[in-house]
Amino acid sequence: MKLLEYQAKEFFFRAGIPVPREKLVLSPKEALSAAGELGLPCVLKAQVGVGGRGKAGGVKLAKTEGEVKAHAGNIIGMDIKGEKVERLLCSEAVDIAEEYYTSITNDRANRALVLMVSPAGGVDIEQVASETPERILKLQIDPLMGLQAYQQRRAGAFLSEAKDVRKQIAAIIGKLYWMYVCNDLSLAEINPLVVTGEGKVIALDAKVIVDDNAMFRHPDFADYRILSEDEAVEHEAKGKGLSYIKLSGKVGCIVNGAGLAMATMDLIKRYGGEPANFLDVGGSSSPEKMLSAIDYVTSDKNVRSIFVNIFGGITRCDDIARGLLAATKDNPLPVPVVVRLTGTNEDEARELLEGTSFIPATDMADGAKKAIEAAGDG
Amino acid sequence: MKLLEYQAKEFFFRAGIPVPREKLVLSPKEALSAAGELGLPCVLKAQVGVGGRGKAGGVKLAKTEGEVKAHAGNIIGMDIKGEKVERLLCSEAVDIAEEYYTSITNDRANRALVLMVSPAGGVDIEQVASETPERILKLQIDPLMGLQAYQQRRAGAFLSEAKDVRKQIAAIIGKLYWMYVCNDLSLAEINPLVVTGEGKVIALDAKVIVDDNAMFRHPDFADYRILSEDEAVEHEAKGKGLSYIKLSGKVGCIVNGAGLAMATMDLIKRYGGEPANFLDVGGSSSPEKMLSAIDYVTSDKNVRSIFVNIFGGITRCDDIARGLLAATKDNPLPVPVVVRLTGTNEDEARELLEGTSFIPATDMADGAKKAIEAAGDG
Amino acid sequence: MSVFVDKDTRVLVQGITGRDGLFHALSMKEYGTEVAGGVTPGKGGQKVEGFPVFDSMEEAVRKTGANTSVIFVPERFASDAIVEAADAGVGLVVCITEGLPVKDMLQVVSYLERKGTKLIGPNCPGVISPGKSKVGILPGHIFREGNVGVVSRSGTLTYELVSHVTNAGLGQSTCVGIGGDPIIGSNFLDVLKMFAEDAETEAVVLVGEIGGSDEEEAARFIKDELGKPAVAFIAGRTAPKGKRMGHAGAIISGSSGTAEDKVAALSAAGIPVAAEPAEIAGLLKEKV
Amino acid sequence: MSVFVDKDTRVLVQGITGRDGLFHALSMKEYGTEVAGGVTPGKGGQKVEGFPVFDSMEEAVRKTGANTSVIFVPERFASDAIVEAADAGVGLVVCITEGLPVKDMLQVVSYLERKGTKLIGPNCPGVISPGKSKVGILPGHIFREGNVGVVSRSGTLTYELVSHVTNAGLGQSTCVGIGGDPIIGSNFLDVLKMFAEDAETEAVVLVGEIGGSDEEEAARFIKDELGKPAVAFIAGRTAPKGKRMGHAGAIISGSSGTAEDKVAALSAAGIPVAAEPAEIAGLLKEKV
Repeated sequence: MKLLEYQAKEFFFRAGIPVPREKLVLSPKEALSAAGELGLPCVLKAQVGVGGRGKAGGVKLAKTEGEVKAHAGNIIGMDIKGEKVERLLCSEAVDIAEEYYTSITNDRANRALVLMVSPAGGVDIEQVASETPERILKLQIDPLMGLQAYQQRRAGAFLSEAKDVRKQIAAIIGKLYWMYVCNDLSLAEINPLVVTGEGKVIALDAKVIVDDNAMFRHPDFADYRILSEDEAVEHEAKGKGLSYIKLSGKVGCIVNGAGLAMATMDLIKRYGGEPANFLDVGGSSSPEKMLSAIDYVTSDKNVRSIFVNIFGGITRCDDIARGLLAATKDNPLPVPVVVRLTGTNEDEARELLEGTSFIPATDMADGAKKAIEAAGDG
Repeated sequence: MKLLEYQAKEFFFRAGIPVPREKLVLSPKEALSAAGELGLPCVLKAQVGVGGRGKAGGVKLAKTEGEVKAHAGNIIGMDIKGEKVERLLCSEAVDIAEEYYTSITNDRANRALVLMVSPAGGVDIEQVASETPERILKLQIDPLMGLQAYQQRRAGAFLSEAKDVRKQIAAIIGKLYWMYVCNDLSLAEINPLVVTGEGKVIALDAKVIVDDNAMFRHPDFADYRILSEDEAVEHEAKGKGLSYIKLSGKVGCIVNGAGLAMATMDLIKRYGGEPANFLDVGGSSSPEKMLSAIDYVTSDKNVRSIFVNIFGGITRCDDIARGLLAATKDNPLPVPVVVRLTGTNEDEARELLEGTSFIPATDMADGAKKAIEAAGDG
Repeated sequence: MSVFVDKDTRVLVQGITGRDGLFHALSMKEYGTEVAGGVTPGKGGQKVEGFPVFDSMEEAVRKTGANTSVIFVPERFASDAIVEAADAGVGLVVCITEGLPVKDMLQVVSYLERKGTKLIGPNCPGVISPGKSKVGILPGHIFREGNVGVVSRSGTLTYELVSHVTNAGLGQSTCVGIGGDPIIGSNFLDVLKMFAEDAETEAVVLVGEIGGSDEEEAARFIKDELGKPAVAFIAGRTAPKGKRMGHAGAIISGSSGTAEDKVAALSAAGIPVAAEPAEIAGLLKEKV
Repeated sequence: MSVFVDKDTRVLVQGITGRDGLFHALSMKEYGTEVAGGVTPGKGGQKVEGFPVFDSMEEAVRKTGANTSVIFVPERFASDAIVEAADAGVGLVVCITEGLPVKDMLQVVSYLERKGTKLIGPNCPGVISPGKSKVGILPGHIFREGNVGVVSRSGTLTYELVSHVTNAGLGQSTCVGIGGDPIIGSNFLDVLKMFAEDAETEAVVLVGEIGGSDEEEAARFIKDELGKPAVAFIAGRTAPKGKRMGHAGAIISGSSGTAEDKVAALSAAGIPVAAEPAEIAGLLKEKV
């Protein structure tokens, strides 16, 4: 679960990491009153989950009350990469002397947490990594020992020559680590971490992602969940045991297994169609699950056909067939459905579907082609 | 630092481990009022640091108000192994169905924490260990993984057949572990851990020792320190960098190094004397330290002579000599002092002490003999 | 010889009294795997479908001599189950359960490495050496004895690919589904190293997907150290950026972890990449 | 050959700008130990008494090629210093500092074992191979090259015993003070195993004290596996029960850990125990 900046800053604040004085506002009027409290100039920042809000015009410096009102009015309601801005963070303007990058995340390849710092802050760290990798220091954190004080010092020394700044950075990194561990995060990023004109180190931006697998240990975090329209659908589907991601094509997919679901999308594209979604019904699929899967796919009005691609392992093909039949018992499907069922109990499943309006497919490629044809796609 | 029972129970209570309803009292009058609150019968328990209070008559069941007053009067002021009883814990009487032993401590040999449980509770666990070792289950706790849930379950299953009791025990052990870790303990013991007639598992007694080396992380724990007279002196000496333990002989010892200090005591005994104390002045001994060492030793009125035995490594012999001279400059020593100095700067030290009243010794054995003779001991 | 499992594999099923645990205990037994019993805390002493149930792994291993465990317990209890299995002395743990917290898994993986216990998964279909043993939930009937090693981040996609391989008349030495959780016990490199040393494995099929750089590392290893021919399939060419495609690791972050990158890395290492699952058998036949 | 240290030992002093650190850096150098420099965070770039000072162990090891570190930093920072040394790649860490929290040391010891880094101490005088190298605070002049291995829980008591050994004309191969803290990196068994394999060590002096059962385990090892003669001394025959005699481990708990038990165990294993320090040389001479 990815937090919005202002939520991430709450985590930072509780962890004792210095952040600018800030206030969340929902309207230009609230922005004006917040600016009055914080003083001018101030910075107005769109609170969205997607990256690149700065380039999209979602971050503005306001020097006068008029500018506060104008910028707030512009940003609220703005569409940033498909996400509508509803919240604005009004933040005291900070006199920036230096900008650094700092993050802790989970390094899958090495199966360890990794602390990453760079004096090239405020920019895309991937770009730094590919263009000037020597400007990034990566330190692995041992799961037994945790982040060591000497590692915090080394990170501080990598970023700054000034002793006092080094000390502040080391302390902030220590707090960031504990925040990470105690809250079961999978990313804690400060970009930029700035040194002000007065030599104070503060976190100007904050990015926090919580490990979804550990949410059961933090039931209160559910309150932080703010979802865009698409995300809300994906989240709701997840609650029903479905991995669903809406895309823009015409051929809906219902598949068991994430890898096979991707491969199915790829195959549709390969034969000239466009997949309408990613949908993994998971293992042990029940008829109820199939019903919800069909509901999600058909609720997308672009969908012109559906390709059901099941390789029965745990999933029994007859269960799938029964789910399909149950889904069509009362009201016929609005689009043609091509079905490919193979594996456990596939013969039984074939019999069940015989003589129905479901279009049988012999294999994946056959199914993909038939679904594309049925959709009039490609 | 070893806590008294009522302090240890405070730790238990905060950790969520069930304990009887109890009240600390300082007088028979307070005991009466506590008994009124808790109800009769109740148990009165002497709060002392030494073991074996039960056999010494420091734990009594009171069935009537008269018994409460009488027992409290007897126990308060009682001398248990040299410790005067000042505090009494008044505890609700518990209907005991089963008694177990449970502890977590630090296993030096394996360099790991160890969880130890036995169905033979309420008795001396060392006796159980030597007579019926099969009645003890020891589980090592890995420093990376901590106590695992399966280990808690195994401990519960070792102690009881009853599912509900097993579950309660597993939960208590989990809490005991977190209490241990979070408070930097070196022992957390429940003996006995009892099952009541109603099937509830509670900690009837509690023993907690805090790791002295970690006290700096728990400054508030200093308030828990309650010292007997002897312990107060030892603790004060420790604050001055001295390890001092008062014993009952006539020959005082001032030695650098714990091992050498013990060997010096052993040697005095071997040659027919009795050491008056253990005293390790530690490394890097300054003249000031020597002064306090002499103060401690001579404050013991049994002391008839002092043997200063120094092997100079870090400790410079001339520092020791200067300390001795400073200590005798204003007022002469009340007892003869035999000095053996060898190692770093020993020649310089010998010159410094030449012509003074200090009795030189050529080696340890010589020094021990001379000190015994000077004390008129043996 | 084979990888991870063989005729001597004796399996305990952790969570055997659950629906999935029991179903797959029977399915493994039917395949010919020696299933020694199972563990469900608090249910020791029972028998389910003829399998003895124990309270703890320690007891189960002591009484059955099992050397392998497969885990079907709910995700909150799964990391404890893995550690219990390792402490009980089994050499291989296969964790079918998905969705284990990252913090727990980082500890578990480090601990098992120290103990010398191998882990496959979490969130994996398991491992099979056709004709010898199957530990996990893979559908046994699609496999066939042979000399192709298969290693995959996926479940059903693996079955799809294996069925093409089998239908083409090529059998498998061992097939390993390494799992889709954020932190897994055995990754591509670990399994490829075992294939490199396995005399029965003559060629390798690598089934990858978007996210991370495991396929890139695998490509380097195959080129430099595997010493055997390999072919690959990569899923997710049409996956959008920034969206997690089912598996925790299957996400294109920024511009890294794309299918194009992986296909390019594999191709550059001389490893043919199938454009669709059906092509895998043909590519493989050219190599063996 | 020798144990822990030899002519190739290159030492970094952690805490070199402190009083004790600098004093012993000079003393080690004077003895002939190759002292490559030291580390004090925040003081990198300076020189003290000719020794270069670095900000971090990583930098110090990279620039000096040192393979050993000796620690003089205050107890609150000592466990971090040990880990920093291990991470920087030194093979041996000697921790002079005393009083490290048990919780920290349990982690550190487990970590160093995994890294393959040896640790002597904490709360120890260090190690010396006379004529080759000294790492720690032992007074070099009392030692002499030879073939007696000494392992001890004590500091000055070791010097006392060694001086008798040296005065009797017997030199030492290596002398190790293992330290008196509750948790130490190398215990009797660890060192005895090294002595067993060290060609230069022909006999062993074991210096024990009350508390724990390390001496009993050592007795068993000496009898069954050392393959070399050994003599011993045990301090604390007059120690009262339940009192910690300076060292954290030097305490008779209940009825266990007494000097009598230890002397009995050693004697039963055929290891002569000196009744007083001066006797050690005589006992040793009978054995070699």
